[in-house]
Amino acid sequence: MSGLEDLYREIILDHYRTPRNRGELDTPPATKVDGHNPLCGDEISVYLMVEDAENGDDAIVTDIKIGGQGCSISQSSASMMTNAVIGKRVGDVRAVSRKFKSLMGIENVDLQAGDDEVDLEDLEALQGVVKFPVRIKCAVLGWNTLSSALDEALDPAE
Amino acid sequence: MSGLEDLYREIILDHYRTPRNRGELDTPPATKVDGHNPLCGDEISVYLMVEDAENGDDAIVTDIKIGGQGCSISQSSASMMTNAVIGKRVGDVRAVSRKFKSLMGIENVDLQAGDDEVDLEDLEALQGVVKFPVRIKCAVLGWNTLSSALDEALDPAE
Amino acid sequence: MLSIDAVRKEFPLLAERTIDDARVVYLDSGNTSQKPRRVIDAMTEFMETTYAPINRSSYRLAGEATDAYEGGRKAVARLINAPSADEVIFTKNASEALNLVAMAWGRTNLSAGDVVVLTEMEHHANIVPWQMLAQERGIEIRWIGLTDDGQLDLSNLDELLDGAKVLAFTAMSNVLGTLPPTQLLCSAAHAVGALAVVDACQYVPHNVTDVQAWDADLVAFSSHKMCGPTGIGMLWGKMELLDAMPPFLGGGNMIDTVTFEGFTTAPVPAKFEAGTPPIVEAVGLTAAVEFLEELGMANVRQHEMALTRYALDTLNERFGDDITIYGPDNVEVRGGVFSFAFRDLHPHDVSQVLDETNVCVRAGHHCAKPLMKTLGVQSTTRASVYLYNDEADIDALADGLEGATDIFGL
Amino acid sequence: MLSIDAVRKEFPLLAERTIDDARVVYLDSGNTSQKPRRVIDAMTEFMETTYAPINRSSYRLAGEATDAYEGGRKAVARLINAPSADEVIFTKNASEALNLVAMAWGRTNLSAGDVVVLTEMEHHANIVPWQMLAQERGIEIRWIGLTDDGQLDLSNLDELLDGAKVLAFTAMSNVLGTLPPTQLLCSAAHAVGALAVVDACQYVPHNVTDVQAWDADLVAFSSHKMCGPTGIGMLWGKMELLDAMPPFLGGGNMIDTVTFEGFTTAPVPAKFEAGTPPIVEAVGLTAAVEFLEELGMANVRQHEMALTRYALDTLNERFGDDITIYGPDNVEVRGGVFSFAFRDLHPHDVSQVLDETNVCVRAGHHCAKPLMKTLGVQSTTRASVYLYNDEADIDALADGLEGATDIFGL
Ligand SMILES: Cc1ncc(COP(=O)(O)O)c(C=O)c1O
Ligand SMILES: Cc1ncc(COP(=O)(O)O)c(C=O)c1O
Repeated sequence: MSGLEDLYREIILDHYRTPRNRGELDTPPATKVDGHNPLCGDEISVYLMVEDAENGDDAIVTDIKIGGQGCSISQSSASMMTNAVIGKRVGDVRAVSRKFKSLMGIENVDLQAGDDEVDLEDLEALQGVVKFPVRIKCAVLGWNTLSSALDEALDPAE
Repeated sequence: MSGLEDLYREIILDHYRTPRNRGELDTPPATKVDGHNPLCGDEISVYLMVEDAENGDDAIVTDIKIGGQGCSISQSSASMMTNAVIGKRVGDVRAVSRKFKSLMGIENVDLQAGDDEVDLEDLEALQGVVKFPVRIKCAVLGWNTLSSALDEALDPAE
Repeated sequence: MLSIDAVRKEFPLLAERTIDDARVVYLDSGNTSQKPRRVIDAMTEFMETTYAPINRSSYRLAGEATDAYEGGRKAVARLINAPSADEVIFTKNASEALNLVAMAWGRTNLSAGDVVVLTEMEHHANIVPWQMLAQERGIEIRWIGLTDDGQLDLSNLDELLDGAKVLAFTAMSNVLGTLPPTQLLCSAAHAVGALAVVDACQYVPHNVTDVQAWDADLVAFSSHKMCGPTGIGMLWGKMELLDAMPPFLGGGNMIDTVTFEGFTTAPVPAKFEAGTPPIVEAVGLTAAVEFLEELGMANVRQHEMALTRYALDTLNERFGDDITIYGPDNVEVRGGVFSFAFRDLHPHDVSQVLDETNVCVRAGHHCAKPLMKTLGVQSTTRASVYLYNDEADIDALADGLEGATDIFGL
Repeated sequence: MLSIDAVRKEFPLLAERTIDDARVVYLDSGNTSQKPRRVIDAMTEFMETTYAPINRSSYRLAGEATDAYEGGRKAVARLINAPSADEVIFTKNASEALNLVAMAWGRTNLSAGDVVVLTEMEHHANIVPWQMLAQERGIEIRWIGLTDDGQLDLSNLDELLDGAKVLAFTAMSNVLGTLPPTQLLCSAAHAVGALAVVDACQYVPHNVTDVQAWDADLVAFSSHKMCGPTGIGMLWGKMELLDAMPPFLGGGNMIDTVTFEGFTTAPVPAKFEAGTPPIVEAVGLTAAVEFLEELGMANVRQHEMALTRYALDTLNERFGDDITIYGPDNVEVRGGVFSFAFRDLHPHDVSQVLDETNVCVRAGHHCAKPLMKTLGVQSTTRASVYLYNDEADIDALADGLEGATDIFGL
């Protein structure tokens, strides 16, 4: 069962069984964006609090919560994502997002100078997903939803 | 060159070189219908005179003329057709048409009692065409146009 | 009855492919079917010896190719008991066939306020084209609901059909396996003057099909689900309807003539086949139909009924309350498609664990999201059988499920 | 340069098929091309070992199949120098691609009185979809005429383009062989704010293609004319355009979500790929692209230019006034497609006589009836060459013509 163990690392199952930062935030002040995976129907809600949004990349992600349902991969990826972004600069969050998507083998990720040094921490555990094209969409679901949430939080007029 | 000789029998080439009943008839009293082969663009005009049209199958084809351009098969088939129908009862013309189309391997021809005995005469020479699906359309072009002309001549109101 | 050992030997992927040194247990035929040797060989041989354009050129090779292509139409007509091969139109898949119906027939015959009746268990292919038409011209869509055991709830059929112009429904659900009463639905549609459109994608591959006995108007299905190649689907229709419909796609082959001013259309079926058609695919499809005819569709159905009974019993006995299988329990009214919920596990994870022992099933909404809503779930795990599956495959599925909780420890 | 002996060995039909104990002289590649061994083998092997649904199921076999299918998109993007593989949409043939443009882009962006400019040498596939749109919503179609030697007459281009919303033209005529100045036409279209749509069916198989250098907006072409399988065609388009276009066919795979109330669409390219796509065909197409890349498209073009020169010279020298070859004489601006009139013989009869020595050519209007009108003929005989043809094939054509009058004695 080597393939499976490679996919379902203990740390992933841990985040799946005990998801971090599950819940809701009041909107406003938080931003809420829903995402879903068209292939399987999984749904996720990202609640995002950004401080000093007008500072753009220098604004700070002060809180994030996750709602919705999904498989072990989408749920654990979202859970780890919350840990990886809370308290970070928006610019740094975007760098983590790029690095993670490129780990997932997503093409057309515009890696930028400095992205190399980003430490993915727990998220590295998800690299076994790359072998399963359909599951990659699960792993990045939370991240794509977070991207939209960031765009909306920084430019609410849009 | 056996296949080719089988297709281009001398009688066919003769009708091609010296087509019978080429020309036009005044309309009215004659009926004129144009036909064409969508595959190659060939065009044919059938001018048809029917006497006592109100008699239906018992009306008589008194004259027929052919206009338009085409290949040796469509031209010779139309030329032979004119010989085969002039002076005949409409009912008998339709029988020849059915018999000929079934010789050409056309499906969905509703052969009727008595069609078996129809003598195709010169038209038998066209049976080599059956081996060339695309040329079958050439061979029946004149006949399909004649069918429309008969329908129109017998029921001009339509 | 079918001898599955013999049948499976004809499918190279099932007989020879291994992953981790074990054979593939293919339980995803509701999605697409495997291809028997003779279908592969027919395509290969045709490309090696006979490939040429069809309907356009007059040399002998082109004649051979044209005959081979048209042979596909005749084979399909035979399989579904169509009155004439000319009523069989080749499309790229069943979805194109259903779009053709909604667009060519629908745009001509439907206008704002007109009613199209669908069922809650339709595949997206029989929903979205009608919703596109609804967007474009404001037709109304009504839905036939389901009973608790996943059959169509026909108690208010008269009401739903009242004033309807179209009834479009699946002859077998790709999620529940349910086999609705096709003949009854066609005649109910006709009773109110509505068109009866049948999505027979899941039906034709598994049953004896008789479009005349159904008295259906238009029937769509796909080659790739019935042992044939990808890249070719079919629309059968009553000639007088097809004749009266405007074309769908424009281009070569579908025209009678083209001038700078406009065009006129060729007779059916050419009218609906613009451009170079799936030539090699029609040849493979012919071989697939011949394969099915030799096995006998009645035998296929019988085999699958027995296997369906075995699957339902095995899964329910081994997992009891841990498994919920959707759809009817009576194998007379269902085919071999098993959608289920298993413990608290997400279908993606179930499918992933099953994959570890090479058991291939689909997890997701199966292109039937409205039905998921009706069932009150986001997705299901779905195993689906075909003529090459046997009880050992069902046992492999059950064994795989047995191991699933160990990993997640839920 | 290409070694034709070696190349031809890769094509089973050309190397091995005989009719009346003689090889086939295939001069109908403008219609459809023969398939090399490796394309046939790639399809066979895929069906034997890796066939599975794509994009839907999550087991490993389905992952392999999905990768193989998406590999086709990457190969095509490479071949035409597209910025992104996601801009390559798989259709059933080039005709569907052009219909998609006329319907999805056209219905959204064109209304009564809007002008679409075509050329008089378009294939029906790039005429009829626009005429359908003209019927539906009264757009105006204008035509770029031809010079005496069969090139586009661009003297009044500004006038024709004045107020135009679309310029849709072929990159190589399938009748005359003419290669219009694609880059110039795209920039002329853009100068007036019109969309530049290129029918590259005859271009991509025979030339180095660079859609970015052209600065085209949407480009359609077909697999079956470039050594690939039937059942698959391509539309490439600039992402921002594709993104803004509504879907064309509705169904599975092209949706983001579906509810009882309506649907939303998936991102490009899925948005335009409803239903089960041509999976096996994409695998064969990948092999075809790899084959072309190994030969080198510049070499293919060079070979065909030399062969075109040889053909024009041979036919003109041997038949003088008895033959009229349409299209330019300069091989810099034409490809290897030779439409001609021969003595007083009807093209069907010419083709039939040539078939006697296995020389395969097409006779007819070549799906370009308006062009026939411009040329003042009803039909032509057309010989067309590809990377597997050589001078001996041209000689066989000329020898066959030599015998033609004997039979008819005209
Ligand atoms: C110039 C041109 N455009 C379009 C087409 C249509 O391509 P397809 O038949 O693959 O749809 C063809 C080929 O027939 C062609 O030569
Ligand atoms: C019931 C049903 N309808 C329609 C379709 C669509 O068929 P295709 O993917 O061949 O277009 C499918 C299969 O996916 C199906 O199961």
